[in-house]
Amino acid sequence: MVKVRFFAVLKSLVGKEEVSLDVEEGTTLAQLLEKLKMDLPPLDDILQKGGVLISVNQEVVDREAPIQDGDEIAFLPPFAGG
Amino acid sequence: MVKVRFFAVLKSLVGKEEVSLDVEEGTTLAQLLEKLKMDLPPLDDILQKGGVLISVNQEVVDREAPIQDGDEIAFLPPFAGG
Amino acid sequence: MDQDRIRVQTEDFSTEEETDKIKACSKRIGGIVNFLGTARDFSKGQEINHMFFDHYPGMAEKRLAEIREHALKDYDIIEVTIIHRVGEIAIGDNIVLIIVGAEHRKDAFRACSWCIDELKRITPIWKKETTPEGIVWVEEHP
Amino acid sequence: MDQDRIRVQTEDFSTEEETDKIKACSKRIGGIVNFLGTARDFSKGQEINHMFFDHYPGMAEKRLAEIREHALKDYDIIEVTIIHRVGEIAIGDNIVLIIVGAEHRKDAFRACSWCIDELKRITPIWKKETTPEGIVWVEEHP
Repeated sequence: MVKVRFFAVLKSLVGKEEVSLDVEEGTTLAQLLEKLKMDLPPLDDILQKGGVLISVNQEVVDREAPIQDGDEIAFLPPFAGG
Repeated sequence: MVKVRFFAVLKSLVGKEEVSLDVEEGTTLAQLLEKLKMDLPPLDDILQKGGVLISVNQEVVDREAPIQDGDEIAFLPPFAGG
Repeated sequence: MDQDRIRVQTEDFSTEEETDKIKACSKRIGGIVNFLGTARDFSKGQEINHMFFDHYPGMAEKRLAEIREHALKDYDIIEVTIIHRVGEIAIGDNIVLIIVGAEHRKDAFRACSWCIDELKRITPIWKKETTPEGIVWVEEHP
Repeated sequence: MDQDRIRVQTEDFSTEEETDKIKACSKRIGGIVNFLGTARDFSKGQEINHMFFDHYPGMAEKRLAEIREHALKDYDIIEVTIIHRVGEIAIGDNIVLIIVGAEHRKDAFRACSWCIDELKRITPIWKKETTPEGIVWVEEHP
């Protein structure tokens, strides 16, 4: 099981704050995203629009990153602190 | 009569905080300095060493500046505020 | 020490109290530069009534701690405090405070300016503005 | 207004109080940069016990007022406060405070940094340091 979190504007666009799903061993972030898009259709648009970073265990990673059981994945829209 | 003031280190070098003296009409700062050096010998060294600015009525001026009755002249060593 | 220097909190902070803590670190400190970000009533031609900051708890603090460590390593400075408020913020209220203490002022200015730029670049904090026309999540900033 | 924004005084000042006054000027203010200069215990390899600031009353205030006006004219900022203490100053004490409020932070940083450089350049204020070896009037500074 991995936990997937959505922040700020993505929370309302996706309509969820958090989902959990099972991953097979050897899954990459790219493969997880394909799976997520089927469950959460708005994600397709969001990812195509760009500007959204994805973190695994609070570190921003690229799409080749391996995903392991217990990981926390988060979708981060453009930052606007300060 | 003009008033001449010395600040910071110059107060102790000259040995005075303030002197008053008469000036003739048409005197320049350069001429006043010659007169002052006779009364206050340490001034010669101080002016030769450089780094000292002179103000007339609180504005820094050059040696050609005209001096008038009632003016306040001040000797300003290098600033060290802040 | 670190936990106190890096904070993400809903409560307001005291710039004076935080400055005093920085001063207390070292008598070598001769220049302290503060950046205080406050909530403006106007942004991109749009009036703002109030704002709300969301953040990724844990990750935001981690990024702020990294910014502090990089600043201490890359600039000739003595101490850094970074505090960011989250939750509802009224117009005029404090949002963010960065304090840099150094022996000399030029290093303090450079480090403080770098910290706030970096904070905006890498910290998972988001701003929602409420305007007379509705609510908008801010997507970029100058 | 001006008299309150430009001060040369023996008493200490409150950075928070002065920052609040700047904030109260305008709700357009989004970035406030403070420079606080404090008395270091060490200067040019020399330990310092305490210091004393002399100034030319009237002329010093005039120069600070000019610095404020130039900054307001040359930078895209909203308000500036400049306060310098004179007389005896203990190690760790506040010496000088410059606060710049602006819509955007970059202008505030630039203006604040320019103000303190200019203050050091043109303001008739002098510093006497008491060290274990004696008393010295400071002639230059970094």
